[in-house]
Amino acid sequence: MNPVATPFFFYLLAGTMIIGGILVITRKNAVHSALALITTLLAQAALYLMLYAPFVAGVQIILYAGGIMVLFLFVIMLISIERAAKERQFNKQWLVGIVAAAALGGLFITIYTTTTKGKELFPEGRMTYGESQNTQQIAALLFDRGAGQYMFAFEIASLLLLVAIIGAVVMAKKRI
Amino acid sequence: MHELIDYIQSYLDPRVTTTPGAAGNIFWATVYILLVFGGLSVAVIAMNWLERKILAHMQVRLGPMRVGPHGLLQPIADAIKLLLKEDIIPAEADAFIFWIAPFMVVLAAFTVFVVVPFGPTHAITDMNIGILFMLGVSSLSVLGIVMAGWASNSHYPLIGALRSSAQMVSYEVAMGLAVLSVILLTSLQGSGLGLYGIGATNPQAYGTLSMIGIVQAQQEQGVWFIFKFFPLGLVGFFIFAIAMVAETNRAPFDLPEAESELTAGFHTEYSGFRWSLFFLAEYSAMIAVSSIAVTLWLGGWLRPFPNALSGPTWDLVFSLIPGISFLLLAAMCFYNVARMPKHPLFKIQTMGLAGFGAVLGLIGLVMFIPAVRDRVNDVFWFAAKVAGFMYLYIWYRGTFPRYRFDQLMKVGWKILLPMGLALLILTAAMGMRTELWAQFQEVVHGL
Amino acid sequence: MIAKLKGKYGSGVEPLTYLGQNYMIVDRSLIPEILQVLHNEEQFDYCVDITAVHYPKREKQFDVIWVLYSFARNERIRVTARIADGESIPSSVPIWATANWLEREVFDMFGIKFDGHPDMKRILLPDGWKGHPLRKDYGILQQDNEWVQINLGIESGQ
Amino acid sequence: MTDPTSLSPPSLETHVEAHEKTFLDANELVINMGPQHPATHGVLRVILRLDGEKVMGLECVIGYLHRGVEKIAEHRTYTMFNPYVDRMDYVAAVSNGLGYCETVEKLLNVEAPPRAQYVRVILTELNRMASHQLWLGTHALDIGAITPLFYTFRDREEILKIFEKYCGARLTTHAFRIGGLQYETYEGFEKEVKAFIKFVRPKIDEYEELLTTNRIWLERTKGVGVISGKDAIALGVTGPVLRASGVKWDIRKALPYANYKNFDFDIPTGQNGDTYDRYIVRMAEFRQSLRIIEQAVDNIPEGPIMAKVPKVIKPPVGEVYHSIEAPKGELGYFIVSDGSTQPYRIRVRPPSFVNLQALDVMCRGQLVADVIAVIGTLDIVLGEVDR
Repeated sequence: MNPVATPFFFYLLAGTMIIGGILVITRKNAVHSALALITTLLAQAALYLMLYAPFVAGVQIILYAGGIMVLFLFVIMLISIERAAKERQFNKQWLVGIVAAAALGGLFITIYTTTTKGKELFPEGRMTYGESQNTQQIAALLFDRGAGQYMFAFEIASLLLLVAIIGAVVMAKKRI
Repeated sequence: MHELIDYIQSYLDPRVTTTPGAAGNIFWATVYILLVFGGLSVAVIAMNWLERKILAHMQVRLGPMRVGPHGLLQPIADAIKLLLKEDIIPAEADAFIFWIAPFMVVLAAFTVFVVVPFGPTHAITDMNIGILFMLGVSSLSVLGIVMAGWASNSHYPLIGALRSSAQMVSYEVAMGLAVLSVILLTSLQGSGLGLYGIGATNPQAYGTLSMIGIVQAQQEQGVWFIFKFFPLGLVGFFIFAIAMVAETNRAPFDLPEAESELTAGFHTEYSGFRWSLFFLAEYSAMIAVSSIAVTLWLGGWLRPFPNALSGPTWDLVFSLIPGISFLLLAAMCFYNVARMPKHPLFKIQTMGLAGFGAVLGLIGLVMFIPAVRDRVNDVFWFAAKVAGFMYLYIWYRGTFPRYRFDQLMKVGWKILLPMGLALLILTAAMGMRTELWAQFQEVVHGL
Repeated sequence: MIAKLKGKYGSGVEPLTYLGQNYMIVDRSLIPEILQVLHNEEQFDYCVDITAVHYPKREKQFDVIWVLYSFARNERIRVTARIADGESIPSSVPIWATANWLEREVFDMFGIKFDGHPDMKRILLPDGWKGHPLRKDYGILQQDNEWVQINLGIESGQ
Repeated sequence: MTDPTSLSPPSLETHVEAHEKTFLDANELVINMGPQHPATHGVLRVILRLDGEKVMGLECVIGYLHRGVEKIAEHRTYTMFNPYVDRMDYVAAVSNGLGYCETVEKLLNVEAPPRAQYVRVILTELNRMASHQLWLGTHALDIGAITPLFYTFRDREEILKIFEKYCGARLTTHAFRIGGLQYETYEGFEKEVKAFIKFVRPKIDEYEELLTTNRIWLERTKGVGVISGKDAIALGVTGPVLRASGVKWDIRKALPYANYKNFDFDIPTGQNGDTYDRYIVRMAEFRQSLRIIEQAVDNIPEGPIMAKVPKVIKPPVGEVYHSIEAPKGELGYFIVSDGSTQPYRIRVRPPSFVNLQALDVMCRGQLVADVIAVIGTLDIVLGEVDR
């Protein structure tokens, strides 16, 4: 299937993401911030689709937008918003924040422009993965007997999450 | 213009085997989008009438009888009433979120249908991640519900929304496990092949997430997945069938909208058009999850008894059933026309019913035309299976009391989740049983 | 039993019978003690009702009446105490939990205060209402017009 | 024994205080249920203090339906007040009338003739069934089962038809008069009552089929709203609620009135005092009522239906308390006569009002959904709570 108006959609989605991202940190109301974040995440999922990575896009929707953000909202709603909004929300660290962000951005640009290795990370031209085989390729990459390289790392990551869950339960509940 | 005609001709060619979206055929994709969403709206309206009638007959009453013959026009009257009603936004509500929430729910419920396969070529598109897409997008509707509950700025909607989100997130887990077991089954292409091609001659026999691929896998394996590895397929189906009722907030899991506790749950403060959007979303979500169940376990568009009653003769017989069933409906209409009271006041009603019967009969007759018959057959079987689920939904509602919240959570986490995990492991073991058996014998020999 | 109580408290207790129903008129000061004794020793464990009657012409205007029942003896008895207007009476909530609402209703309707009641306020009428409707000097058409005007926004409830 | 003060309902202020204290404490929430709420069976307002979904305490705010029945009584003659009592517990109007008429008869020291007594028993027991049917339908509806409501209403209709044929009214019947009955039974009364018994027996099995062994029903009702027999007595709870807690006490047996001592019937009891037991007790009461009606309708004696009561009722000076076993519990009337044609004071001891007091104890530590179930199982009628 030939893509339609790729640059237009790319700029649309990228713009949505950036506006959403800005809204996340500027809204006073936590629920509004969360919604802006959801918009950002969905736009990002769409970008993955444009990159011929439907599986990642699907996981992005199901995990981030559908799962994690629901839990976020769940927690936010339990707190009394009217009163929380009146509280001072921001620590006066925006100066440090800007400096850190600028430094990170500078680092990325420097690497991309000065070293040859940086350019290799972002190849020119369109990637040509078969869309219809994307999921299967990821599966092979993760689990295949011969070519699978990341199975151990994958399992370790899930174990890490399990530890985090148990830790959270232990910390939150005094008596189990 | 010329191109357009080409497009139409290209799709009418019986040799077409792919869905319009996957073929990149924008014209047909658009036509299908309109058809599917138009059909969906009609289905929701029909469900509204059917639910009221069926429930009424279960409860020794008649249901709507006034607007149109046997209340056939009642849903339309309801729709007009809802559209004309004042749209109230509470003063203390968060207006923007309150305004956008119902649209979000409807959007999520409708978008799901992009990948629903009504037939091998009757789908808007065939996605490589079909089932994942469906689960992901339908899980977005919970966001809309949470937003609606929070934005109303009132206690009942808030509690309703909290319950709803907790419930949906919990049941998604069990649902996902049941779905996973089916995806495992899809990799068993043909007989004698192991899971994911392990131990198979063709190591590339992967499973698939594509909705059409899942049905095709059932076709190839010659069995609906509900009967595969009996009773494992059945257990998976039951887990999904329970979880899907919870996902759609219907009785006996209708706690978020429990009338006697939370008045109307998350949509307590909504009225008029915006409320009707929630209604629309609820019913289309019911149809959506039912069609997932049909696709994954009940062979999607495949006709029943593909093995026992096979051969071209039986194919022909089964392809006649859609037309016959419409003719039966028409006959029922005419029977009731004959039973209508012979009173001048009922004249219009009688004529209306007769007209409705005539339309049904005409549709039935059109379905006997071979060209139509072949193309409609798939859609009919799919719709019939989904309709069975819809009837179950209504039946549940007429029979069961409501679960309490902690009991609901208990069912989700302590019963369905362990069952789903066990199912997944057992399905995998069954799929690789020759491999495992060989390894086991090796170990025994070694001893 | 009645004789025992009579012997113990003398003139403070006046046992009577009418139409086969036993009741006794008890001095106000003896009320907490007698109720306690009836509950603890005579097994009157079920307080059926607490109510009052208004006699405006009498010096002690109110009869406060406890209707008690004993499951063990299958017997009902009424205890009546006479009190003047404005006089309060000890609450029997510590003896029978059920007295809570019953006493509140008596307060609501007659304005009799019960000392030691955990939550002495009106129950059937709204909190700001003036007057106690079951007193004989409260007319049948009478109402707290001011309350009605402020809270309901209408001229009169009639 | 439990401290009675801890059993009695708490005050509103405790809830308000709790509400004020709980900023950012995600758990505590004070919500208001009613007075307009589908599950409060009328205009009952309940203020709930919740910890998540768990009920920490609640207070009932009542009086929205207060009509001052007791005040009205003081300005009506004994006969004129008779129809008013029907408006208290309007789903069991016949029981209310029976209690009132019996009390005034006691005050007059007369007794209704045997034929009147039999007809009274039949109608009262029919009314008990109608009341229980209404309870079952609404209770099941509260728990989420909508179908039983329509079944019970279908069958209750048959009872109301009998009432209508007998006295012309269906709900607020005013069926009895002081001293006996106003009307002779209509032609075919016995036959219709017998036909009704035959009709309703399988219907009761049908209700039970839907609910008694339904898993969800069991989970929703077992162990919910438990009240021990001791606490129930301390709180003055009567009727099926008391019996479900294992106290075998029914005024029809303990202090027989009308001619209940002539009939053979059992007092069904439960053991656990939970919502399920209350359901079972009431279902058993259906069958006991049918037994009583069966015995009564076979043995209606011939004879007068009105005792010798003067046209103008002027009881001698005195006071009397009399109570009957209404469908909801002990319904008592305390009447003070000053010798005139109007009662000096009538006090009604309403079972719903006293039973409702136990709501707080029964709901503490339960979930919100259980509050609904418990309100339903208490079987209150707000007309009677507020009078």
